[in-house]
Amino acid sequence: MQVNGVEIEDTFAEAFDMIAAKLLITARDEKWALHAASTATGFATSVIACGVEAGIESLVEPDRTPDGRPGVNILIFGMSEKGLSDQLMRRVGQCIMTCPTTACFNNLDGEKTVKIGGKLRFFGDGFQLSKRVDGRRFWRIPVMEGEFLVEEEFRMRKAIGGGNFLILGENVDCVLRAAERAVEAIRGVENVITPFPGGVVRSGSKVGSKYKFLSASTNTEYCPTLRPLVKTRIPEGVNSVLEIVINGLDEKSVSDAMRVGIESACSVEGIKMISAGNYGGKLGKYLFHLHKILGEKR
Amino acid sequence: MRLLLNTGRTVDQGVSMERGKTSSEYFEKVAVAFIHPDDMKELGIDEGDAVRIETDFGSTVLKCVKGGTEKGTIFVPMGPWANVLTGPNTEGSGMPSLKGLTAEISGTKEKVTTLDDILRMLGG
Amino acid sequence: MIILRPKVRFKVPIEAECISPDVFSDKSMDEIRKLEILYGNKRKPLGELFEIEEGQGDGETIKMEGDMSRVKHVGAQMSKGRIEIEGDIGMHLGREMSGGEILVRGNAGDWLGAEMKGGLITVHGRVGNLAGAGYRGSKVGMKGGTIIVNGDAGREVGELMRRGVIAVTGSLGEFTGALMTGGTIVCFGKLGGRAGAGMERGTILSFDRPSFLPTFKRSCVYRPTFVPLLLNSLRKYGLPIKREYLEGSYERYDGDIASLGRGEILVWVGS
Amino acid sequence: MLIKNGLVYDPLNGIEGEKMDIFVKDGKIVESGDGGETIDASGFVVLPGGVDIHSHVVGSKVNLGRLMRPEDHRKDPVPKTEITRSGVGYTVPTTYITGYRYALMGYTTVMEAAVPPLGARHAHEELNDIPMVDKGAFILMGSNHFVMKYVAEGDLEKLKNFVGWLLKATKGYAIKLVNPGGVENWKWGRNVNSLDDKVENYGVTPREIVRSLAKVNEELGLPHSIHVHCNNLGSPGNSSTLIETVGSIGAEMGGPGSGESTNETLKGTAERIHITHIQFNSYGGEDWATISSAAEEVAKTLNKKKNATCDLGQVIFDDATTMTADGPWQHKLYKLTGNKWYNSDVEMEVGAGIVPYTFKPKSLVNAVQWMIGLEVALLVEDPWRVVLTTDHPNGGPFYHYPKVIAWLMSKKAREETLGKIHKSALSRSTLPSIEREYSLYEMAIVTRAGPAKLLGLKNKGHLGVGADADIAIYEFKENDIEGSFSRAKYVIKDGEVVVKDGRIVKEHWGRTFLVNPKGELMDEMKEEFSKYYTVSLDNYPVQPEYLPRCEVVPCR
Amino acid sequence: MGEVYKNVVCPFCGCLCDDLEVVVENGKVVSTKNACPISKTKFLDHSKDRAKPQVRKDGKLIEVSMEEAINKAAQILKESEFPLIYGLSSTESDAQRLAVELAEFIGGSIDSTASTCHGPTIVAAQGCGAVKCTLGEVKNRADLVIFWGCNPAEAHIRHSVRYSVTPQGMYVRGKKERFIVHVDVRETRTSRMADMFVKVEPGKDYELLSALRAVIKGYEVGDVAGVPAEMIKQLAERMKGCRFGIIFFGMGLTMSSGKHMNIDAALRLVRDLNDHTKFTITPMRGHFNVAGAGEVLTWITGYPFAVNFSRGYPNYNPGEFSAVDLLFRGECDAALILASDPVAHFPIGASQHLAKIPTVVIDPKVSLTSLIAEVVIPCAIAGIESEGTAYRMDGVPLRLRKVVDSPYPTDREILEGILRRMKGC
Repeated sequence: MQVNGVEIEDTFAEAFDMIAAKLLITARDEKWALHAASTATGFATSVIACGVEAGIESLVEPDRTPDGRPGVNILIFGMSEKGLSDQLMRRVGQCIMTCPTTACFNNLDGEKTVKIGGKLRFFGDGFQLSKRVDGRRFWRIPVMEGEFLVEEEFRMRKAIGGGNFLILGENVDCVLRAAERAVEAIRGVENVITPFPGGVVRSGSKVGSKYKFLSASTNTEYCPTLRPLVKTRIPEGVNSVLEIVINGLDEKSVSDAMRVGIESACSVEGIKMISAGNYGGKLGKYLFHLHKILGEKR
Repeated sequence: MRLLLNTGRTVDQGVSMERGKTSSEYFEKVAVAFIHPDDMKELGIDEGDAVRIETDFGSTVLKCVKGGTEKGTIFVPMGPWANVLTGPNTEGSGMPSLKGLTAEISGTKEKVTTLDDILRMLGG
Repeated sequence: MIILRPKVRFKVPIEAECISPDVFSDKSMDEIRKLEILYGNKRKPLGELFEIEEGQGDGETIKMEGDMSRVKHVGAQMSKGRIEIEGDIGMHLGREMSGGEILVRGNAGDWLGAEMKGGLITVHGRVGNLAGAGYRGSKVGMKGGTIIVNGDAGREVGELMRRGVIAVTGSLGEFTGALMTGGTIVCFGKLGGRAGAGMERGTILSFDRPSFLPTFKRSCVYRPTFVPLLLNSLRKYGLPIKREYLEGSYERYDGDIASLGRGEILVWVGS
Repeated sequence: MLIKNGLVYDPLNGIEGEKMDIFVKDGKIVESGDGGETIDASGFVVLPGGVDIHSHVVGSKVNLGRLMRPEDHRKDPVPKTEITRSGVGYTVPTTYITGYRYALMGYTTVMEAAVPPLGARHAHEELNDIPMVDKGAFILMGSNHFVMKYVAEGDLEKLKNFVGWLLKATKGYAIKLVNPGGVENWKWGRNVNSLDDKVENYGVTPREIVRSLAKVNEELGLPHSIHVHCNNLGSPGNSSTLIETVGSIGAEMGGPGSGESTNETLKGTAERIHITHIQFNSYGGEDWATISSAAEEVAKTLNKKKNATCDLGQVIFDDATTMTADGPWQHKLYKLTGNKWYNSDVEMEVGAGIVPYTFKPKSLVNAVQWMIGLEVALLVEDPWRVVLTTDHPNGGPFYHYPKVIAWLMSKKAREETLGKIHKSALSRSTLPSIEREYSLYEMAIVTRAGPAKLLGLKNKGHLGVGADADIAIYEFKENDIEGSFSRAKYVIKDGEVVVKDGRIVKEHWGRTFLVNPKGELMDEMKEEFSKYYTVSLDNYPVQPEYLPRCEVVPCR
Repeated sequence: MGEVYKNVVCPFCGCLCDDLEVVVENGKVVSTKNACPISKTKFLDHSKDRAKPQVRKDGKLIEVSMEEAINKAAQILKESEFPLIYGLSSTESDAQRLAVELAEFIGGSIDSTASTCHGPTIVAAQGCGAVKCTLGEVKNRADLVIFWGCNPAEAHIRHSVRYSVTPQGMYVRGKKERFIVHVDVRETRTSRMADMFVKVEPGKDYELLSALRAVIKGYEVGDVAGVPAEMIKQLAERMKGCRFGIIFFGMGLTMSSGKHMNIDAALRLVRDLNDHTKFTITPMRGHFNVAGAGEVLTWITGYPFAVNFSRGYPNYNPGEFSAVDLLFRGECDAALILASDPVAHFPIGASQHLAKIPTVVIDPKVSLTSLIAEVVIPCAIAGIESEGTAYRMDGVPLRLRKVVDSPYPTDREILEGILRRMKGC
């Protein structure tokens, strides 16, 4: 299969179960909402070392936020309910409550709940106020700037982590450009994020290592410098590979994101091939077959 | 002239009530308005003169008694004359508006309202 | 839909908590006519005092038309359905209701929605005293739900309120939100004196500058995020919410410091 | 009247579940009868009418409790019927409803446990509006000016004179002490914290007040013992105060004994003491977090001290209205709960406080309290010295007695409730491990025979010849003990059927029990009286008009 | 020399002074001792201006037999669909009990004069409770006595002598050991007894009470209700610093702007003060047995006033079942007025309805209400011509005495008569 002349490998991206929360951060202007959002989603590329994976999902126009102010949606993904809850507390408390003028709302329907405002309220030292609006409970915590409004409970629901594709191309310039285009396109898809820096990861990994103490190590099959030394998956003429990792709330969002991402990537000259990271079907139960994803639309 | 009206008990009202509410003593002691001397001056009235008092709820003519109240306020002993001026709406409390009413006061040549006048107002 | 119209001018009070979707919903017209209500101190069948007919519409709506200013307890403790009232209605409308909707086009008596737990009451007209309040002796008044008044309301509205929202477009009498321990009262018209007297917690939001009790202390002028959140949620009721209200600043008064003092009166000061 | 074929339980006459006939004539139980109404009681259990030794049903404090709780009344309106008057029930029922509800569960005698002398007239007015049952009033004396004055002077003769006179003047039945001395201190906003704390201005101690009144009680030969609400009620760790109080009265008797030996003790002139609502005074631990049951220790003391008796003050998981003469405790309870609070101090005599309260199974403290009441009842070996009460309406309303009966008679019923309470409570009491289940016979003792005997009411609590024909007939179902005793099949009061199939069929007016001990007011008392009271001595004693139906119970 | 009755209880105000000496000659009171001017007049003029049994015929009140008047009363109540029984405060408790029974029997509303005097006090106490005591506690212990919105010098004339200002108590010996404060909108005879007069702007008591609460909690306030901040602070310090304090309050609080909320603030103020010292509060009840009406109603119905029996059980709601409201809204269709005179004390907007509907008046004297009544039934004067129980303002019950015979039956007998007739037909 080819898209725009770029070979699409007949493989699948292998994704796994995660649990996610969606937070809407509002502030007096977009700038401060973004400050809070980027801090709250900072250092959250991979659960392995960061606890959660997070990213900015979208900007929200004032007329579509509960308090009528500019907002930013962020998605945060964890491996367990407890792990996610713990990280949400830390991130809302340290990154959003601390940020001038922000408020923080749950923006997800989900089967699990976690008390966030309900616990952060104690920061108010007894002066916190509880409010119910349309059946939702909020806390107003007095802070030096005014007050921090945060929802009592946030919802969590099952989600998918690890959707991905690999962009293989002639050189780093075109691969990076393709990756940027892909990320840009994915931003238009709801309910997904690309948690890595700029949405792109260069250090793809494989399961296992020669070192006993490491559970993952660099994806040797796709490292161009190692081509002669290992069983490589890099075809001739390809000198650089980048990966886009996509976490989403459901399969459709992830596959939509992969599709628009791949299509955008393929529009860049010098791209030779699109592949995906799979672990032989052992890691996750979600298999996103590239051909199927791209074929769906046609 | 606008003044604040209070009603309440007095010894004389209590004693004369026990004499009989149709007695002339009751009329003498209860059909009265206590007015501060300064306000009397401003109204141009003397003790014993008739004054007309009007509130949102009714209007009656009483005999002026000097003093016994603060400037800017008048005091009428509880009784049928005060009742013409007080408000029956309890606003959900059971207690009508018997104190702190706004009243318009003026000197008058009219006769002091009699008990019969009030009974007529009652439709009795 | 069931439609009720008074057959006569009522001379004495009627107590009619049976007029409620919960009671009507599983009954035949005949059974509804036989429901007992109190006319003064006499028990009478509903059908003797009201003309009752079936109209178009869903089975859980009751419509009342006429002068029912002496009919009390309509919709008391209702949990579902809808009551529409064209005309004046008496005391205790929707008292202790937990769900459903009541709409009045006319005036409503005292204790409207007293101790209500949920649901919505909308009145296009005047509302009496103690709307959303607690009955005498109760520790808590309104515990949830929404009361919207497009008109004036009387005294002690929201007294002892713990949760829920009361919004009034007209003027409010004295002691609005007295002794409240939570919840929100929004006044778009003139807020009467002594608002928030004895309040422990809760919010009174006013777009008119009221007179304050000496036991309310000005704290600051700021933009409480909660206010636009609340006002946005109230937009669906057609309240006169201006853009400046959403973006504006509010002066905050903490009180009642004679009591616990964790309540607030927020007064809009413009954008 | 003949009640035939019933299964009779009459502990005072040693009858345990015998099928026998009972004859009634002129309001009394007689040897044999001729004709009249016959009630077929086959398959039913026949018991003497219940006797409540401690309940708050009338008087200024109870009425304040009613006054302040319209929100409570609204939950339980009681309409009038052809026979009965209307009113309200729930935690502080109105007088009529009080009478009806006692009768419906087969109770026919009720003692109002706390009457301030100055309010005695009021109490009697209300007693006259309680239908169905016989009644009496305990008179509050533990912080009375004259009592403390003569205790301070060590003049027991004057004390005896005063107490005797006061009981007559108030038309009372027994001597009641509530937080002795502490209530006087509360009049200055303080309390006493131990038996040996001094009462301000008087210099006496609670210990001295209790001992003196116990002595005087026996010398006057009053039918009931002193009736004591101990100091430090309601506080964690207060069991030591209770044990000390019991220990301060009479001599140790040693060794556990049977019902008979108790009879012996109670007949003698040894000083007696009745500890009321013992549950509220049997707390271990140091504070609310560490509160635990001290019931084992308390029961051990009671098992040893034959001159001490008690009633439970069992807690029910429901709303309650706490009301007691223990003003300082009620202030504390108000501060703990933030609920509304009435306080009423009575010149020269006593005070009172009222605070609404809800006992919740998930509250650790409440759960422990609930366990303690039952624990005491099950650990005190001699049922003749334990009486079932809830200290109505403090631990809960009296009409929940059938619930308490079920807990006492059935481990299973206890376990059901144990399953619902705060888990941490389970390890703080021995209740979960207690196997004992009351028999019907024992149940009859703690609800009828025992209290009648402790009160010295010779014609109550049994079905022997000459007893008042107060009879309760139940359909007893082992699997529904609570239901069985909630609604009697029949209740006969003074020989008339007043309840049938759980409904009042006749309004009956009982009488008020009085005592007539020796004791006259001396001149110096009169002088002091006129100096410090605000009513004339002439107007102080309760006039005979307030006792249209009464019976004098002789002193011993 | 006639017959001398000692320690008679005075049936005028809530003080229930019980030290009166009454001398009776030829069935008439000829002199009294210890009585205040009002009490004295009540005793001496007891036979003057007496009502007669009357029934209105063709618009005029015609004298009839007692029998006919009582029959007519029973008939009116029987035909009514929403009757009101009102008054109760100037009679003894047995009559009050019967009035409640009658109200229950006819399914009517029953209300006492409390609703227009200390009803707000009751409503407030139902919200937060109250710290009260009997008057002897004040006499024996109170070193700070505050009269707020009341004028005992005119309305409770011997209060200050017997209970609150000058008496020698156990721990406080006379006026010199008591600090007396008067808070009111105007200086009155009561202010003259006071060591400190606090003049409050009319209708601003709530503000002042709240400010005191705040100051006692440690907050600062400025001038409030026309009272300088310094004075508020002084008063608060006195309150916290006394050994035993009491506030007596009257209709200056219950009737003025704020009504029950004024009392709410006062009760809570006193409650707060008990964190610092002993402090109590007691309403100055007006009629001699208005407190008793509350007691009786409460033990029978659970509620102290404004009770309705339409449903066959008692329902309570001041503002709904209180007399002024029922009349102002024109809801009741018949009324029985007992031991009170609403036309003399209700706003005319309420009394007008009484004139419209058949009204039965039971009163020993010609009252203003009797002039507009349908039926007038004269009765013995409770406390002079008949005995029974009355409850003092602090809840202490006393037995009223009968010192002379009455030409008329007692309230009790009349109500029994009406009940008998109603149950009979």
